Amino acid sequence: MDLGSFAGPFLPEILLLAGTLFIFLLDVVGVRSTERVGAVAVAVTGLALLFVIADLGFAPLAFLATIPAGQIDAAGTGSALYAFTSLGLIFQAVFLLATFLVSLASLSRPSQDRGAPIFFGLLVLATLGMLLVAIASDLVFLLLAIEVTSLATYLLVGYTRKDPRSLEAAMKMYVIGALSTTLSFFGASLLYGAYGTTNLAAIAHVGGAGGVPVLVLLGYGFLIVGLAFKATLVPFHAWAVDVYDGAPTDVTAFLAGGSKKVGIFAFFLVFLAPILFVRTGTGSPFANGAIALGPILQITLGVLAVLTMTVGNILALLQKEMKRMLAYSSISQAGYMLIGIAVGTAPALAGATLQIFAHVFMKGAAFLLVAGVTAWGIGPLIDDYRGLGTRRPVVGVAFALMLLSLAGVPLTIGFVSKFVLFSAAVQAQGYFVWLAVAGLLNSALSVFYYARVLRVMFFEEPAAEKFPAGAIVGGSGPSELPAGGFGYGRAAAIAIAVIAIVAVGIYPQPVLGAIQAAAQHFVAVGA
Amino acid sequence: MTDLPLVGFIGLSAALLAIGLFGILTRRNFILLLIAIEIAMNATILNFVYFAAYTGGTAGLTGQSIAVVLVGFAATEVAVGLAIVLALNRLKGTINVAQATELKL
Amino acid sequence: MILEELAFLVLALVAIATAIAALLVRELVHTILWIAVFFVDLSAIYFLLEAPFLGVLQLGVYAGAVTVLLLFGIMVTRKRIFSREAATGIGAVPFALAVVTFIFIVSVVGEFPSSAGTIHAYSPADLSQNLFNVNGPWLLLLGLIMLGAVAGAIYLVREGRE
Amino acid sequence: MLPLISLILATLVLGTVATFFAGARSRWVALATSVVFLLEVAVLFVNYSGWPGYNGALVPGFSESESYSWIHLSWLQINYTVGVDGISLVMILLTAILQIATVIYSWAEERRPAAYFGLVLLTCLGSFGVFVALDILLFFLFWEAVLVPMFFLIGFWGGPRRRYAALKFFVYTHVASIVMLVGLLALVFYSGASSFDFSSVYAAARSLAPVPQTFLFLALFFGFGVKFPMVPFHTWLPDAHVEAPTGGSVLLAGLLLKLGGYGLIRWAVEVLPNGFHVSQPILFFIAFLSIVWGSVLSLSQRDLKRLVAYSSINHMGIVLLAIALDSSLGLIAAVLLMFAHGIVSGLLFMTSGSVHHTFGSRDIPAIGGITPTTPALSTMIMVGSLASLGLPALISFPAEFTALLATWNGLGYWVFVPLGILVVTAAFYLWMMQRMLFGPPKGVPIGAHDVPWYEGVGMGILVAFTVLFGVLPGLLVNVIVSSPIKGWPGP
Amino acid sequence: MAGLSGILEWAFLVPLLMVISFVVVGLAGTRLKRLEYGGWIAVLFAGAALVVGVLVAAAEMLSPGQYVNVQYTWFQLPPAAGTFPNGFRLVAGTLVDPISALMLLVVTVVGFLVMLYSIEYMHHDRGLARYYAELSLFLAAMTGLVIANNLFEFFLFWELVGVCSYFLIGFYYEKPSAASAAKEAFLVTRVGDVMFLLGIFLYFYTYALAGPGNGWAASGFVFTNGNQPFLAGAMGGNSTLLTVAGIMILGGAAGKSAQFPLHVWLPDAMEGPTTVSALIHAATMVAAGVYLLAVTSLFLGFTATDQLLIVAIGGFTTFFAATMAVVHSDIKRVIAYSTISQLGYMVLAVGAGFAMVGLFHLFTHAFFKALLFLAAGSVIHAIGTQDLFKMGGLRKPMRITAAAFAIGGLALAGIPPFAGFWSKDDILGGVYSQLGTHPLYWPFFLLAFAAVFLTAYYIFRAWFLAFSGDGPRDPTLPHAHEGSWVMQVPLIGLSALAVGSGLLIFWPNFQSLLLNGAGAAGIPPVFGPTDLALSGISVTLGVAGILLAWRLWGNGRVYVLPESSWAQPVRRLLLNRYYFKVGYDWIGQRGVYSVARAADFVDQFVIDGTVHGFERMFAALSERLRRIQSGVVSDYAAYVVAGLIAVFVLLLLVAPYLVTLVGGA
Repeated sequence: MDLGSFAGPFLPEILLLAGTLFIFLLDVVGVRSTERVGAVAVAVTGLALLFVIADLGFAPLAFLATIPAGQIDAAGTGSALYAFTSLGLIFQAVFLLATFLVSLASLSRPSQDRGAPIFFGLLVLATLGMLLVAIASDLVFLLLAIEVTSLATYLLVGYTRKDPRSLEAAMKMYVIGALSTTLSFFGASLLYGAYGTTNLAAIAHVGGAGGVPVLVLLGYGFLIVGLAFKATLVPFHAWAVDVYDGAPTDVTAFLAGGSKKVGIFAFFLVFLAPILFVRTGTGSPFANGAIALGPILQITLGVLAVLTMTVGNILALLQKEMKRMLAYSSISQAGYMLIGIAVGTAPALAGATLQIFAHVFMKGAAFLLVAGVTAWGIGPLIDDYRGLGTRRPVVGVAFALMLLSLAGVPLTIGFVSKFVLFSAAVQAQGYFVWLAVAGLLNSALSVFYYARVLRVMFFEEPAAEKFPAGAIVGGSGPSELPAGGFGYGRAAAIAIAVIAIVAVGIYPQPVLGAIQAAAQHFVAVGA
Repeated sequence: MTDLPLVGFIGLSAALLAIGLFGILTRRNFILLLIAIEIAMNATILNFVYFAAYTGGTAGLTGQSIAVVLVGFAATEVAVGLAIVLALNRLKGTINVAQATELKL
Repeated sequence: MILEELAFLVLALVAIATAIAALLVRELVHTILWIAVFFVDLSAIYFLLEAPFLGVLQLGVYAGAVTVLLLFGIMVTRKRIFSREAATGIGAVPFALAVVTFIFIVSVVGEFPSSAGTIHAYSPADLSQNLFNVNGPWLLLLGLIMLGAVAGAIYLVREGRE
Repeated sequence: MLPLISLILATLVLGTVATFFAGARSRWVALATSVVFLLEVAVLFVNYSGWPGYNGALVPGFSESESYSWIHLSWLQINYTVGVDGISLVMILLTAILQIATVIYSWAEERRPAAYFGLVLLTCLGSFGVFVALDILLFFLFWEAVLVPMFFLIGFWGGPRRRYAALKFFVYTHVASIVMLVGLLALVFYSGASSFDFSSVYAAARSLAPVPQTFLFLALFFGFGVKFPMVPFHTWLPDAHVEAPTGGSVLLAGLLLKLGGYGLIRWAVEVLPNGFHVSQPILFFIAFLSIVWGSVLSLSQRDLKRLVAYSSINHMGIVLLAIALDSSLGLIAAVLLMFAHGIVSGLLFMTSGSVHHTFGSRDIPAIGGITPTTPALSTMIMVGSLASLGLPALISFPAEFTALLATWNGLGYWVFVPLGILVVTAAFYLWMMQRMLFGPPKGVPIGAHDVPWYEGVGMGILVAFTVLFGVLPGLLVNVIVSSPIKGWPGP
Repeated sequence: MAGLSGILEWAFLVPLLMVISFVVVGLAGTRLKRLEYGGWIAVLFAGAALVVGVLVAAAEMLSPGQYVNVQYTWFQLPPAAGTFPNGFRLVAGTLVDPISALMLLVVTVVGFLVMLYSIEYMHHDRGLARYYAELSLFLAAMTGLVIANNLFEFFLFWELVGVCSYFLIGFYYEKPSAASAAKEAFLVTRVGDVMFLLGIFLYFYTYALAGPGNGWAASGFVFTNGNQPFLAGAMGGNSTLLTVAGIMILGGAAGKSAQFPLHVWLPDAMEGPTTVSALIHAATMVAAGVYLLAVTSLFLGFTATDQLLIVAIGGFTTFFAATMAVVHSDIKRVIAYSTISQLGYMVLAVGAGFAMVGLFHLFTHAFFKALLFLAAGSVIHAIGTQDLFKMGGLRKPMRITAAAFAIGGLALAGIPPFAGFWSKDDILGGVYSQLGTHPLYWPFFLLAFAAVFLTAYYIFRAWFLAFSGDGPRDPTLPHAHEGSWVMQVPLIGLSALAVGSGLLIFWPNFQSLLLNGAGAAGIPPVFGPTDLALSGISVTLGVAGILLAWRLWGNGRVYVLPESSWAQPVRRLLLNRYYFKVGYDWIGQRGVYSVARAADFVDQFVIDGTVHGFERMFAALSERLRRIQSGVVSDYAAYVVAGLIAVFVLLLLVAPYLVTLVGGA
């Protein structure tokens, strides 16, 4: 086996690993300026993104493809630890995109920040973990890959080590994260005990020989809880609000835009096989066959999804702080995404994936924008945003677009994703229609808190003392900077997000078609 | 080759997990929290080990491998936890988690 | 075999007792002592399960490294090593939650044969073969975890001098 | 063939965008857009395939249809499909008329005119889209597109309780559209339609069993019904109307309520005949309830706008009744009545706006004998009121006559309910006129003078159409009956 | 004279001319100060209309029995399944036949004279342009109604008539009483309109299915030149549905023609200018109701039950209204009650099956009632009051007026040879001949007969009070004087008609209008005195009434009913108009309005209250849920463990139960 053909498919991962090591090396040699270190991260993630897109079969980039076509969506052997699925590749692209945007925007962080190498290094390392999650086909591989991301993000959250809020957030995330990790490994151990393997595809099939129902259900129960931490499902979400609030806002953007999707995709990976196995009707994993595992899991996940979006929304209603409001909205969005696996059909997975894709641009970019605006001296409260829309129309409109997209207003990407998702739920018929109803009612509820921000931004007069003129970090006046003083990196990241929100919102076919095809393969392989 | 009933191990690991969870829920000292987490983690490792022992064959080896990896992982996790708590201690002068409540509601 | 069952019973009881003690004693240093005993006790159980490599690893990593690490943590965060923890109640709700969890897990017992089963032994060679070859990627991942942990932890703990 | 509908859509989109950015000149841009829109609608009328000599249509039964693929997945086929039939054409004409009248009436809007006119145009754009959309997603997009500008029109340019009213409006209509959306999605997926296009949904859904049809129909009916608005989900309407700026009220009553009626006809009644038949009693009940409730409540209102708002509930109740009858005559009546109500309630809301501008209040008991001061305004109020209570030679009369005749044919002596309510309707309008227009002058500020030219022209346009179609309703009926439903020959 | 019959197709010119007048005066009137704000233009157009109307009538008289139908399709439906399988069409057209020619004559003549009279009478009022425009539209609507060729079009103009009367009654809109009276008139007639509308529906529905064929719906429901009404041909003369339809039509007519119990609005309608009252009472508004009954009776037919009901309403109203006229002191009100009473006669006639006799009475009544009103108007114009008890001795300064009023009074009282005698006598004779139809005809016939006496009494009571005696009882009144020629010409013209129009019945050409108009339906009417005994009794009653009036009120006498008299309560009852208005007001204000207020309460507090309750619930829930975010990480961990247990419960207990409930995978 020559190294090229073995390592080739892992080119994006290797790139990121090299990037991480290079950045840590820069730290050692004392190169710590944000721009230089960040440039490495941007370059590495951007390049990796290109490779992933090429692997996805995007024709203009075909020459960059490194994974042999036969290896993608190949039927599982039942023993491999990793496998390339096109849905996984799409998720890799989503993760890389999130990191790319965050690192791009972080180029505009204060350049005297001595933690820049650590920040970017951990960022790239966490992304590497996420990429590995996306190709996992083994439970332990999956959980360990998640831990790569998790440990890196604990440290990212606390990396502004002079800020007690940041460290408190890191501590909270650590405690709940470690607890959840323990629980998920415990669940994995139970499943291992039941089936004697940890291969995800094999688990469901092996069990047909004579599994143990309660042990399996307990195992899946532990796994649900463990993964729910990452995906911020209610009631495992409480940490997320504090952490999103306390973490440096760019890290929050990464958490919301990137790392939480790891949890959702882990749900896809872990639960698709048991759900599909029963759904295809080839038999029950249980000896007595009286209870079908698939519907049980679907109901449980469905309840969690509804609970998550409802509680997230209700709590967001009364929030006075911008970041916490966005955090709660992020939680409720996780509920929508979970619908995908709760329904478990290819269309639903496609819808959820699109929702995740959209969320990078909506929520991730929103946090990036909040970070930029905070740097202008605008306070943490929603009321502090008074008059922003009229003072800085470009920023206001961009933020408004993100919020409208989050609310699911037509002609934005958020609408398309919700539309496809809920359509898929209805298409699945049966009690899944209620998931669509719950989702839609929740999106109606969510409109209130988004609309409140819009009202504050556009319809209320600014409070003068909250908006010091010329308080733009970086020393450049707004006349020189195209995006009103965010700095080029952040402005570019936000611009990309806004373009994506509108473009995909108006013509989603290219993105949606790719996702749908991937989801179909995913389901076909998983079954 | 020894023979032992499986149920005993299940009971032990369940008890250890419960103790660990109890500790996480009640202890306010961060070090104690770490210890509680480690107790729970050890329950998990124990699970892998005895399931491996009962499974046998390659599958059993897999279980032991997982246990080995997990031991390493748990130690790393403790180190990270300590790092965070030391930084927090430097700023706040306490490692009582009940006093780190700046972020709430 | 009665003897092994008896040994397991004792070891299990000791594990439970030391775990509880470690969490409940109010002297932090005592906690470390109890937890060290706990780790050693578990190591013994691994030996009982004919997993000597794991037993040794448990001794080295847990009873050795982790215990020291925790002790170090206490020393750094405490002005006096032998300070007592403020008394904290057991708390009815956490207790109930723990007990219910325990009951749920133990409820699987009915699905297992209560009779003794065969315990398989593996040679460290087989284990390492499995660990480094078949499941090598796990170790790679562990390496990545440690990479991030080391870099980040050092940065956090290091006194910043900006 | 010229893609006329897309052309109109493009005109409106460009006009709207240009208006938003035109600053002080926005009113001219808006006016130009409205004029072009009206002309294009005229061309559409001339071109309409319902007229003799037309052949060929992409979507069966619809004229001027266009279709382009939009989202194309194995399970989700969504197209940009548009087209018109007689019913939508009449509604489009209403849109064009109301748009130009509103723009002219609001000529002197001073608070952020660019945004105001832009939102007005956006509302009309959305309505136009709803009337031409022949794809479920497209329909829903436009449906929602109407909601947002109206929310802002109420919320920013509205009266003292505008926030409350805007929110209430939004909540009610949004919840309704959600139920509607679920219904529409279920319509596609339960019927197994091959795409979201009207024609394929129509073909697939009609053959569904009665039980699923009933559920689907009720979901859709709820969605459309709240817009109607049907009692008891109507309380958003008076508040929204009272707080909305005049232009907003005009569009709200003139167009938004019609969306509900149009949607019901196009997407529920036609597509789910079995479910419709099962649900008919419910529809009748709600229709009667709305008719009685709207009318009786009008009687107790002090605020002129509120009075007109409640009378809208009454009139839309008659529309619902006419639709529920499921007869040719009823359908014609419903469409005619929607058109008539659009024009007449628009006129009445304009007059109440002018009353407010001129006298600083709309409180009916507080104002009296305004006729000598403002003869033109009084005349408009009289024409509007008389048209609204069904005076012959004005537009509502043929519609109401047909509706009531159809009601008799369909329901027999139940027709006494709407008939009796006609008296009550007359009563509250007459009482309002007696107190406000007649008697000794009261509450007339010194220096009050008749309406400014732009308000007069705005109302005059509507009066002209009130009389024109009141005398020649056949112009509209001939178009309506060329629709491909109810066994009519169609185009 | 076949050449003249070409005019029949141009009958639509009459309403059209008046519409043009309406538009011209309405738009330009305010600028035409020198032409009485367009008054003269209106007179001109009314004159032109008169010419056309007279020509049409003449053509119809010269070639009797002509039916000329011209129509324009308003809108139509293609044939489709349902009630109208052969299609459905609503048309607007003109149907000139003997009765519409007769009515056209009445309306144009009276209309022209009133218009002319107004030039001086209204000279000092403001808003003349509006007045003439509305008057023009009023005439347009009435003439349009008269020549309408189907019930739908009939209803259209019917409503227009109503709304014009609304505006004209409320002409002095600054007077609250005028505004109120206008509203009352509209509302009360609206009740009738609604019934009329249902009647139309019933006829459309019935005859489209089972009538003279489905063609009726497709052809626009046009009145056909049949030899007998639809009813007789299609239904064998009876049908419950058609009975109801007839009752509905009666209701409509009762509203417009102010028949019991919808009579309340007419006396209050005196708030309008006297000229308007003349028009309303003589030729337009109230005549429409009777005309409707006649048309329905002739073309569609009433069932026997309907006829009995119509007779009852007509006969009772005749007497009922007359009693109220006896006590009132307002000269216009007295005449107004007499109108109601006389309309009762016409309704009675139609009910008994003599539609043409009823129309004949309408014809004569139009002239003498217009005369009475214009004469009364002349008085009011001269002295500025309507109170009979303030007047007196006006005979000397206003000879023409006094004579005109007397002629009108005699005609009203049915004294030969004045016009009223011939028509009223024919009605009584006709009804008498039909008494055998149903025993219940008797009481109403007797009531109608008794009313003859009352009529003579109250009209001459008014004449004596106003014109006899030495001078005004109220010395503050201005000195009376006769109006100019503009006012005198109409008085004289109408006086001539009041004398002569009854005699026209002996002119065969004129009689042909009435005979052919019947369409040979029902009982062939006989015109001219038939039963001399009956005529004798009625004339005797009339003379007795006049004598009683002279005895009590003649020569300036004023009869005061003793306070202790048994008749005092009756008098109070009559003065209060049997408390009908009070009752209706009570229903309107206390009844309907209270219900409306209650409904408003429900709307605001029950329906909206429920919504707000939900809102508050959500807010409270949000607030409570927020508290779980305590900031202590141990709590968060507790949520995780609790969630773990919840997931176990779901997975192990709830979900399996649900799955088995819905039947597994």
